[in-house]
Amino acid sequence: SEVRIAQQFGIGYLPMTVVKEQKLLERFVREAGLPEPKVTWTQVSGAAAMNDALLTGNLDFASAGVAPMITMWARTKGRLDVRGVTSLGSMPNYLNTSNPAVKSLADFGEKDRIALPAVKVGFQAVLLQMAAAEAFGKDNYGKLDPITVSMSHPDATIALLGGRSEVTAHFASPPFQEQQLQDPRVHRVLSSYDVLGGPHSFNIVYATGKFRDANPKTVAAFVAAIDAANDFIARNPKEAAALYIKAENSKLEPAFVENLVTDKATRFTSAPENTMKFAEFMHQVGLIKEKPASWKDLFVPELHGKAGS
Amino acid sequence: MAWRPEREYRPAPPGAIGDVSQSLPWLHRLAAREDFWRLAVLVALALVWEGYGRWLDDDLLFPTFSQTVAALWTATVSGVLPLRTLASLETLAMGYAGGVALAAILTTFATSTRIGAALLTTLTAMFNPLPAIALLPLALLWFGLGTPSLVFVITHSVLWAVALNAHAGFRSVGPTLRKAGHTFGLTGWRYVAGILVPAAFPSILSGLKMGWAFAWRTLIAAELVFGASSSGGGLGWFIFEHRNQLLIAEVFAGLLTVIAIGLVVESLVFGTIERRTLDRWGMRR
Amino acid sequence: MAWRPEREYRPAPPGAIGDVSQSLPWLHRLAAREDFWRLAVLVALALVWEGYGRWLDDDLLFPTFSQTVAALWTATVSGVLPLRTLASLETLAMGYAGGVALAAILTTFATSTRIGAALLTTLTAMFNPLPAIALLPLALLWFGLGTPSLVFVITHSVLWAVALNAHAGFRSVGPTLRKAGHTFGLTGWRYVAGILVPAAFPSILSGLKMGWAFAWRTLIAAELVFGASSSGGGLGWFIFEHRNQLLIAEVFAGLLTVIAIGLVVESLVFGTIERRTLDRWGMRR
Amino acid sequence: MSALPSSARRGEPMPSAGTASPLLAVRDVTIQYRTPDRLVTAVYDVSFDVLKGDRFVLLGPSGCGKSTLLGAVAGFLHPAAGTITLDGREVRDPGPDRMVVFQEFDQLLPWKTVRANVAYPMITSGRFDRRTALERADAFIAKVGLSAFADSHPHTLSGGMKQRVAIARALALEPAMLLMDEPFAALDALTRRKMQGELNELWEDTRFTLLFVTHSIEEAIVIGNRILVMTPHPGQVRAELDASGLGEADRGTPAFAQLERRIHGMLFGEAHG
Amino acid sequence: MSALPSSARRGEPMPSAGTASPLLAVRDVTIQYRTPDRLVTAVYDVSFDVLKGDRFVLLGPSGCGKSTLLGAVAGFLHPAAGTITLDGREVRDPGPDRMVVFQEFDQLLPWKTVRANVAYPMITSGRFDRRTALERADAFIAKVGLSAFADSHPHTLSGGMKQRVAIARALALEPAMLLMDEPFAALDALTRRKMQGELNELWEDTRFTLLFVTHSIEEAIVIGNRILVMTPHPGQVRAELDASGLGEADRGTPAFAQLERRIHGMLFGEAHG
Ligand SMILES: Nc1ncnc2c1ncn2[C@@H]1O[C@H](COP(=O)(O)OP(=O)(O)OP(=O)(O)O)[C@@H](O)[C@H]1O
Ligand SMILES: Nc1ncnc2c1ncn2[C@@H]1O[C@H](COP(=O)(O)OP(=O)(O)OP(=O)(O)O)[C@@H](O)[C@H]1O
Ligand SMILES: [Mg+2]
Ligand SMILES: [Mg+2]
Repeated sequence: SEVRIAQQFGIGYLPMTVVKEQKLLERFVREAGLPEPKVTWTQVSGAAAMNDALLTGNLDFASAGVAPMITMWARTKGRLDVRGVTSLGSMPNYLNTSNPAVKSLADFGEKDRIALPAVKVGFQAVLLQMAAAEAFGKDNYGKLDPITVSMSHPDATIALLGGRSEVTAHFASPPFQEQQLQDPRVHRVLSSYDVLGGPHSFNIVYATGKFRDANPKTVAAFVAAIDAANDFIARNPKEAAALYIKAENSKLEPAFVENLVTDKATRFTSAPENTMKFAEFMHQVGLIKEKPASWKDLFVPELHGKAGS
Repeated sequence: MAWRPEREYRPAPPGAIGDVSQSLPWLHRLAAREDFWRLAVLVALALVWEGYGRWLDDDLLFPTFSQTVAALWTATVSGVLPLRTLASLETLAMGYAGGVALAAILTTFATSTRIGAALLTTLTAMFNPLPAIALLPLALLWFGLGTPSLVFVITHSVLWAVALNAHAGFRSVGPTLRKAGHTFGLTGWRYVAGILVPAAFPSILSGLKMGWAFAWRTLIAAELVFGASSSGGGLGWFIFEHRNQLLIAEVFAGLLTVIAIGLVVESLVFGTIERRTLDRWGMRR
Repeated sequence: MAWRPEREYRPAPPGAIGDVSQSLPWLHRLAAREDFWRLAVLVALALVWEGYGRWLDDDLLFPTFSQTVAALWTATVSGVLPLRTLASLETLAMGYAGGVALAAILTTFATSTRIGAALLTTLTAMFNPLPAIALLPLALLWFGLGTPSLVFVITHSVLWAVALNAHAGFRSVGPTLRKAGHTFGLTGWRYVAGILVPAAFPSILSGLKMGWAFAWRTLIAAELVFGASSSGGGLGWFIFEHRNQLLIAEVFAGLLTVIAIGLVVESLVFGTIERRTLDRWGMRR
Repeated sequence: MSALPSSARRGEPMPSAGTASPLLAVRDVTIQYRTPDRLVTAVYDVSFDVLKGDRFVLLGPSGCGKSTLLGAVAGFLHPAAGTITLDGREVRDPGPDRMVVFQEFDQLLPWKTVRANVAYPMITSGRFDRRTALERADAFIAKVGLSAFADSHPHTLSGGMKQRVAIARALALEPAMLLMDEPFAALDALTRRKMQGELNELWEDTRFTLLFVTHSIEEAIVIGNRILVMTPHPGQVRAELDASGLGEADRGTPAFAQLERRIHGMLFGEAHG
Repeated sequence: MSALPSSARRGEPMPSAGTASPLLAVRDVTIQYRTPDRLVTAVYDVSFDVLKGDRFVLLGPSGCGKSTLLGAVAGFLHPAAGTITLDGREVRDPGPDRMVVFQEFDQLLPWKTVRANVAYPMITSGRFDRRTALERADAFIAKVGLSAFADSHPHTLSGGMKQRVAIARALALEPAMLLMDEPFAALDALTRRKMQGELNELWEDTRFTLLFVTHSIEEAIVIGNRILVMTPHPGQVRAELDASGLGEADRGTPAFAQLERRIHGMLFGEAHG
């Protein structure tokens, strides 16, 4: 049998990279008493393509940010029944700016431009709206939307660091946010952890109900593999960083990557954190029609034993 | 050879032959009309779409024609789609105009000098295969975020097709017509406008048609890549936004709008121009 | 009118006139060569690039030509770029072949029946402006993730340009040549291959050239959307990867590869074909 | 059509029957064009016979339907009424047994050399194998005096040379009939005369059967042995005349001038007979 | 070029000077073409004068440089040596004072009606205002007998009709000189004769100055009052002959035939004088 998995770019997918490089899924499937599967790994460049691939049956495990995964859950509920299989850990996303006058959200002016991968709908856009709701009141969650612009992380980083464009801020993700902060002209306005009051899951692996029902042991093995990978990362951050650099053919400094991995805000865990806050907010602003009763609605039973939220 | 008699005949008078030229019944005339067949093709395609959609039964992946039309209706009535379409058309018009203007300059240059011709063919071979994202850094640098950059990319996509076709058209203008123009005392711009442009019009028009198709393609793709600000945003953004929310019927409604506008422009704008010019001048290939 | 004398002359014998047809000096002959000017344009462009890049002095945004060439060299020597290029070229070739084959079928159909013509023009007007992402769900549904889907999207991008041009070319084949072909007893496929295709070759070739440019454009854009299996990935993925790592010189090296291949194909492949066919046959427009 | 035998021939049997059985028999043929919204009658109720070895000329004013009639014999068009039979078989489609030489210079395949142009229909028709075809091609190219240009492409030839190639191509195939639609009309006067002479020499040489369209009375007399005079649109037969005694050499003789005047009268409505 | 006065004219003063001062003076003109890698001499050391009201014919075999010479007079080409002056001013560029009628049918602007085609150069040259131009256009269209087609586009006209429009267009502008490069060569023989007659009638009517290129001896005699006979490539002057006494009506007369034979001899190398 074949298991088809897709991941995206970035340090946030490190657990999957470890699973891939160390062939952990193969091992746990074997240990569950099934014949060793052929695992096919694919890299996909965005959530939209990821979802299409999952919906057309070209993928078994898809991975994307929390927001797209919740959208997917809401839209397929009662039919394809997509659910999260595991979190890929919690990482903060920073809102960085090159405008020295900006110390908080309230300081953004007409002339500022905040870059996001996708205005209004993406993970960072939802984060920014949640932050705006906190800063300006529940109903003013959209206050900053008019000054947001869509841009991919690398493009936004170039724009911000180049200093020649109107982009003065960027709601980034690792490792771009750290790369930006190496430039003295750039400083952090807020971290997503501040917005959610603590760590929150960043990327989620998800699968359809049909696959889960047909392959319960594979799903369990996948969770176990991620757990084992997280364990490895926690114990051998240096090797994990080296593994990442090799797998991604990255030109980043090993020390820089290691710092990302060992950052105390970063937690590589399979347990979903603060996902319900996302779901509630997305429901509140109308991005999804239905609200999950609890985080357990969003995830497979295999995870329900963990300390999720 | 055996001898053969000569013969003379008294031909039937015109009246005796019946109508030398008779009207055909309406069914024949209908079948001879291009529009009729185009409409038939459109209807057939809609039916195939509906059928396949129903058979698939997966509105997350491929909504049916009727679902799409329903979504189109809702989005139109709510005013969102018209607004977005208008925004796109505005950008498109600017980029298209820019591309055509630049193409005019480049082609004039290419037509009048050797190095100009080399410049045009080389630039076209170089830049035509480049996707819009390749221009992103320069666009951002020169024009900043939003519409101006979009206009730049559309200009780029239109420019080469139009310039290439116009250049080919100019080159194919016969020496007789050229000389005739010169004899009239026309030189420089008056010569280009008075002789070359109308004489190369079939080629120019086909370049314009192709440029139009690219402009759309590029716009939709570029709106995703280039900082669409949330305040504005065109059709491309409409599509992307709904795609992100997995509202696929709306996505298809957006695409259907693109198609509909394409068909309208093709048959109304370009079709009318063709009828008014090429057909009347006997220059249709 | 006043009376004028008749006159007879004794013309100079051929030898007395000197060389009736003389060779020109090499500088003149060089200046008359297209390649010379193309090369000059290329060198000039490289210089402008280098100069602007140095003046900007921002290798994150716009690396200089020399930086790009250095990155190109490293990536080539390491074997990554050639591998990726090969992968892309393979996909491209398949998609291109598919597009051309489909175009051949569609055009044959359009040339032989009324409804076929309506089908071709309508489909072209509809699908030509559609960006590749619009086809993504269908491509995934029918062909799955990876190369087959890429091939499908490239096929789509090539198809319309080639079909449109070929159809226009077929329509422009004169009635005399058509009748001549029929007189030879040619019908069906032998007629198309023996008469129509060579007669419409200028148009077909320009369609093929345009299709080639689109295929590249689409491939680069589509590789980003469709992703890559861990083993492979083409030039588009190479560009995307390095962009993600903010290695902009490598990104430009990738784009330069695209341009270089475009130029090579344009001047070597298509140029040779043109010289061997159109020029020799006196059919160059 | 009311056949009215001229005074000279009154009381004779069916004239079209002749004595030999005809190679081409056109019987009561009416031809119509279907435009997008009209039906136009171009040729009305025309009958004639062409015997083997005839140089049969269709003569008439511009637009009278000569090309239409020739096109029907070639098989490009189908009569709305009447029948056209060649050697007893009804003509349905174009085919290499009725090679056509057109007025236009673009009837050669520009992508083939002169030799290949001449050989091509011999090969595609399957009548000759490749080698024989090329040999015959060379022979016929020599006959029209173009051996030096056998390897040239058509675009390097002058108009007259192109027409010669087209004639060589048609003759080389040994068609049952050679159809020519104003083949010399686009040539200048000097070349035209020369080509008329050459055609006659070729006929002396190979004795093909020819159906020749022209609107020049002089050309009709120089080339034809039978002349079918047609009325203006819609084309009907005005007369079928004998010109077998007159050729190039007779230009300017009283007999030539008389026939010329007689046909002129028929075409332009003066008294005849 | 060694000028060898023929026996009849021996010992006379500079023959090209004539008695009136020439409208067009071509002096020792040599013209070369520059191809990508060669320099080809097309016309060598040619001199002649055209007086006002002349119907001056350039006659010579194909490829001898007639069109090249006419092109130089029109201003499309520049002599490598020698001078061309019109009314004393050197010819540098094409201009509406030397209207050209070409052999090709595509010299009309297909995107303009017949009337607009005739009026266009009058307007662009700034010689007439719009209204006058249109009035003159109608008048000249009437002169060439095409009033019924004034609102048609060129593609609906036959070749002969197109040439008539081109002539009307050229004449309407009242050019100092009318240049015609084998304007009737692409027409069939009947139409060609008719057009020759019409051109002569127009000349009787308006007395323009004409420079006419042909390779038909007969046409040269019918049209011209002076005939410049040229040698084969590279083109030089063989003779400048007087044909002022001969016109259409003289076709077939002994004088006509004699001149025809004389020119024929010059062109095809038989003994002369
Ligand atoms: N394709 C067509 N569609 C409609 N009518 C046509 C078509 N071709 C010819 N006709 C009509 O048929 C008539 C005969 O045309 P045809 O070309 O046979 O004349 P022709 O005698 O060959 O003239 P010409 O000497 O000018 O070649 C014309 O009057 C024309 O109106
Ligand atoms: N564009 C050109 N490039 C090079 N050589 C040329 C060009 N045009 C003409 N020639 C040469 O100049 C010579 C004269 O050509 P030109 O066209 O003036 O002859 P012509 O007398 O008008 O012939 P025709 O009667 O066939 O029109 C020819 O022998 C030809 O080789
Ligand atoms: Mg005809
Ligand atoms: Mg000439």
